[in-house]
Amino acid sequence: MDIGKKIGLTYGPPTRNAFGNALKEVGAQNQNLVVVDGDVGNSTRTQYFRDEFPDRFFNVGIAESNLIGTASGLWASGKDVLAASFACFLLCNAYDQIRMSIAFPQANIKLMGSHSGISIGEDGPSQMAIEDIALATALPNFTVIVPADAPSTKAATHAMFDREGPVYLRTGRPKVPVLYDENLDFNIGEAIQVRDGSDISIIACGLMVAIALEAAHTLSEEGIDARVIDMHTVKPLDTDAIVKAATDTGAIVTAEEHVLEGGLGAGVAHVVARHKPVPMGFVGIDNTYAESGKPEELLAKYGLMPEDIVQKVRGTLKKK
Amino acid sequence: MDIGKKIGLTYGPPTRNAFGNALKEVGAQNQNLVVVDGDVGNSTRTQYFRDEFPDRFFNVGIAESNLIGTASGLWASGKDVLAASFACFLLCNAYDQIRMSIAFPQANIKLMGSHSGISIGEDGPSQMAIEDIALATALPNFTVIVPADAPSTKAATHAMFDREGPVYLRTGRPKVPVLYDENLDFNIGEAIQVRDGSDISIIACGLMVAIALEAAHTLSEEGIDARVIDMHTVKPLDTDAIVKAATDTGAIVTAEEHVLEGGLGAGVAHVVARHKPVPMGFVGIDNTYAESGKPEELLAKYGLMPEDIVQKVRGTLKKK
Amino acid sequence: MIKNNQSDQENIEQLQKITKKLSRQIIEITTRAGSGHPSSSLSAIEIMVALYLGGIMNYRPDEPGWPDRDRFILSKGHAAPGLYAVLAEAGYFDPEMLLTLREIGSPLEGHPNMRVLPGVEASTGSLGQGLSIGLGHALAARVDGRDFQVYVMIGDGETNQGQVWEAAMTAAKYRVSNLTAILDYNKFQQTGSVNHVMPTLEPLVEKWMAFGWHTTEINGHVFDDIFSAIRNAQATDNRPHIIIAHTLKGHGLSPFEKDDVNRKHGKPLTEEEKAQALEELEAYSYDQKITSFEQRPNPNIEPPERRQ
Amino acid sequence: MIKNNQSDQENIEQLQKITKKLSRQIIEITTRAGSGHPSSSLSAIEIMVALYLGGIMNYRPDEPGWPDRDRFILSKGHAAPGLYAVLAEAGYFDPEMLLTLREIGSPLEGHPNMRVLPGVEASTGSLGQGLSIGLGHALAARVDGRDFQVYVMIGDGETNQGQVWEAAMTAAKYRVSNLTAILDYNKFQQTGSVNHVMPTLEPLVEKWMAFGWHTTEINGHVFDDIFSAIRNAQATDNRPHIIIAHTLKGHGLSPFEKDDVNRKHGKPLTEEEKAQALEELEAYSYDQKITSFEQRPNPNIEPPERRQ
Ligand SMILES: Cc1ncc(C[n+]2csc(CCOP(=O)(O)OP(=O)(O)O)c2C)c(N)n1
Ligand SMILES: Cc1ncc(C[n+]2csc(CCOP(=O)(O)OP(=O)(O)O)c2C)c(N)n1
Ligand SMILES: [Mg+2]
Ligand SMILES: [Mg+2]
Repeated sequence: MDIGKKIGLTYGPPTRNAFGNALKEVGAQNQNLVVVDGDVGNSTRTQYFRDEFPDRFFNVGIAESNLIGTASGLWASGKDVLAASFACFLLCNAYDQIRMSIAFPQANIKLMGSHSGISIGEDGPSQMAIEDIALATALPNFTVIVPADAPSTKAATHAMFDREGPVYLRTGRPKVPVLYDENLDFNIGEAIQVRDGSDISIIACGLMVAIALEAAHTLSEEGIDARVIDMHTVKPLDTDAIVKAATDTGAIVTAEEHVLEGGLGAGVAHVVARHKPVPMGFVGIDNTYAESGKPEELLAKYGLMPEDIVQKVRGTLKKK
Repeated sequence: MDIGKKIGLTYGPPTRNAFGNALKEVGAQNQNLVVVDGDVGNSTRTQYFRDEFPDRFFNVGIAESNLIGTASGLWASGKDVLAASFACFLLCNAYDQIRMSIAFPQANIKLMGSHSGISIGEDGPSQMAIEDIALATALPNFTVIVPADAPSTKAATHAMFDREGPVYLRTGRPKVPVLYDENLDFNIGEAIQVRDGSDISIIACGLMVAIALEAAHTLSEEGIDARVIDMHTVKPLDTDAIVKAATDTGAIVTAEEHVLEGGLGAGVAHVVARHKPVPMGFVGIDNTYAESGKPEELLAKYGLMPEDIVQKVRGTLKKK
Repeated sequence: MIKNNQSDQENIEQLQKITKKLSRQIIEITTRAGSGHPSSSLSAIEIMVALYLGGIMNYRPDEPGWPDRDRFILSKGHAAPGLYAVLAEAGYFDPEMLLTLREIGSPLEGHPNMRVLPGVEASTGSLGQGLSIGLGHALAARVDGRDFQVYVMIGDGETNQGQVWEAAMTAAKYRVSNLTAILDYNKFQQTGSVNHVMPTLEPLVEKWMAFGWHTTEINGHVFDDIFSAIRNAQATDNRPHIIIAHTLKGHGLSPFEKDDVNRKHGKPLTEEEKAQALEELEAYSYDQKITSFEQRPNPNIEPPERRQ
Repeated sequence: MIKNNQSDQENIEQLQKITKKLSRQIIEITTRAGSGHPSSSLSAIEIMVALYLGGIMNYRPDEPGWPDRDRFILSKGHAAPGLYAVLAEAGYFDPEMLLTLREIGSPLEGHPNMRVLPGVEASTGSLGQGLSIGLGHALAARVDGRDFQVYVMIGDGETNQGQVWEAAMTAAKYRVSNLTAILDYNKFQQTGSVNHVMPTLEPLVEKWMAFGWHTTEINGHVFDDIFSAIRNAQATDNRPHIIIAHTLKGHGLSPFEKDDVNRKHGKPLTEEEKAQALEELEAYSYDQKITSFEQRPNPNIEPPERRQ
């Protein structure tokens, strides 16, 4: 991908790799941690943990329902638990199990879904999670984190294990631009303003933060001064940051690698409507599945590139 | 329940019964219709169809994933198909199957989920669907209908079979107030204004429409003139009705028997933020599971009674 | 390990008495609540009584989270009234509380909720999930070097769910010998008999054997059978064990018969039916050979086009 | 009904030639695309060739929706390159299109999409779903009084998924004799061999028999075996039939070997590896007895704590 290169961003490892490495660190610190895999550990990078701590690693086969149930039993008997798979299979194929045996009992289980969004590319729609944020945020008691780059994924991984209760961490397949340095200040529920601006705020998560930064750069050339906010925690949302953005800039555009329904945009609209109504625009996948293709081609075809944000910003500003 | 009685509403059959009867009618007209059950036909009322057309009825056992897969194969070989279960098991236990073999191929399959919401009462959270609207609306290509009473459920059942493509119909367990007469004018995607008003609009679906009507009555006694809109189609939303409500009344409260995330309120907030920002309030289940109890007790404890809407209206009006 | 071996005659008579008492409670409290699943509770009652009150399980009602306790998971969560009656009798809470079944604010919810009721090991009610949860507990024992036992009760209809077979295959992979499943083979699901809804549940023993489990088939209402099956289960090494317990949905009480081919499911008895059921229960003698072995479904029936 | 019986020697040699051609295509187009699952396609290639090009299936490439056509569902959707090569050879589309595999705008997506590519009977890629879909087709034939056949190809790893067993039990209930499953028993899943990941897949034949299916076990690379298994499947009445086909992941070509205990999965070959593979393929003789029967996983291995 070339996203962010023209504004000087360099590429780091995929967020799933950053997760995998951090998981290994957590595993070294916390002897009580066990990891459950649905036979995709080489893809989700839980394999890094397995290679170090095989006795605390369980591969229950290609069976996501069973993955969650097993995780729940391990937790109920006192273990700290991480369960992982592709985001689409984890959330979609085991949702009832997550509901009943993680969210409802408020189990201290961490879930990691890799291969989120359409930027996975060539494998196509069956392997793309484009509805997982809606599914995860609809679960009472859940925390949902969508980090933007490798350093913040590392920080998020450590932070989620410090937090009591169920957490869903969403990572991606491809290499992505680096936004933060290794010792960033990352707190669950606290958005990070990655660029200040006064005309409009772009609130994004995951890969879309880098894309929003590039959009903001283009906009600045037109004299539009856009604030960019990394809303890495999609649940609970940072209400203060949203209200401040609405107040300071009077207009908001959200951007996410997810369908428009039930995602970051819907959540932000909720907060805005309740506290500070301002015009909004939404960048996301509009009621369609994607297809196979190169990540960047897909992002372009399905309306998730910097230009799409730029256009949405222009349209939204007209309503200000 | 007593909801609506003081404003003169009488009680009709549960919406699942109205569905079951209408399904039988459709089955008599359309010899090509087959019904697939997950061993709960006596609860979902697909049994009415089974008793008349046993050759076109298949009970695949307590296996919701298999239910959806079987439905998809029947469709792909040319049958018109209805598949039903409890809303929570249908959406949560077979979501990946719905995604892959209904939504993605845009299959002409109709899904009916009964026992939605917390008004099912004593069976408790495991049998309550409180996230199914978020799940269904997040599916590209899906139409989602949440009818309010028996006559509109009958109309919705007929209407969904006239519509090409996947539809999710959400019904409930208890007897509910009757709002419409038998020959109401019901069109998918067209909201019904059940009460006019100029101070604020209450946009609701399902059982919450009757509850909103009672709230509007109470508000009228305080001199607040509330419009009530039955947004029976939650996807696609009736954008015109929402924008008109925002324009005419300058404030909106939504009400649904669902978590706040990804439901009717989130969808309406989306539309409002895009087209006509006004202050909004949201009545729904706030990041919690319910429990066992009598339907009305639960509605009260979890904030879904007329008083809750009244309060939310008062608060929202202050921001106007 | 079985705590102590109470299979002598005196103890068994005592357990039969307790069973009658708890059966009465199940019928009473569901009729009182106006909803619930008494018939599904009654088919499993002797088994739960044996586990909790017959000296099989190790547990501490005053320390429900005791790490070395044996675990019991009611995967067929709708049999909650039976579990509650047993937990009360075991000392987890005051039996008076049984009267609050399904009332708002009560921890005795329609289906077991582990967050509100001590003694409940898993929140169930969506069928198919308990065996995976039991596997998780069993693996935790291995990781932590503990030797507690895990018992999971599943329904016959529940085994329609694929997750049961996922868990079965994986438990055999991990050779968790501390995991015992008990299948309440009462021959009825929700909309009809297993013979109607899923006759191909048979051959049942062969299925579990092919999934790598040790199996024992018993009459689930006979304490001697239950005790020897549990002893069997714990004698076998390196494999999970399933006890297939032939039972009667509604315990053979006539008010639970619905029509020729069905039993009441998820319906409490009316006051009249209750009186009748309690009378039959009173007269009920364990010398009558209660069994439903002979009702074994026939997987070789004609294609069920006309049935369902 | 098999359209015509082409098991004579001349035809088989012809099919072997076609198989080599399509195998080359599979290797070429995945390497070209830079991603995809050649090894998973190659293990299943003779079976798909036999079905589509060996005269077993009835279909009309110019009328893909012909109601009486036989259906083939690739439940292990990641073997799409194999399916595409076969569909092109069968006349559904120009083989030139194979070069667009995984390109944006191409109907040859990474996993089969029934909406964009005629001939694809189900959109797959999430494992476990195809057998239920096949059951739906088979029931539709019954309702409509048609007599087409339904074939579903599933992976060995895929049978970890419970939905496979849900469908298996239900298909046996409905005694759909027009449903044939074919299990591509290539002994490898994603992260390792079946022997490592899920050794308790064995005993496999016993599992399917216990679920009410007729079974035939064959060498999935030998056309004679495939033809006689299909004949077998269609001769048996009143039951679904599964053909358990022992195969080699990557067809025994050395570049697909990863390490001692694993095969490449979901990785195309590099240009160098490709050259090597094509060379081996060229020299490959069907007289060599290709089989992996002897690799049958051992369910009785020690508890796999230290493995995974
Ligand atoms: C996933 C799921 N689907 C459907 C139901 C509805 N349901 C509740 S009990 C029941 C029948 C259970 O039959 P069985 O396992 O034989 O239990 P029994 O009552 O006979 O002991 C069904 C279908 C459910 N609870 N969970
Ligand atoms: C529900 C689901 N979980 C996980 C995956 C990821 N995945 C793709 S292929 C594969 C391995 C499949 O193994 P097997 O069925 O043996 O097929 P083979 O490639 O060996 O033919 C996995 C786990 C998936 N596609 N679907
Ligand atoms: Mg039963
Ligand atoms: Mg394989």
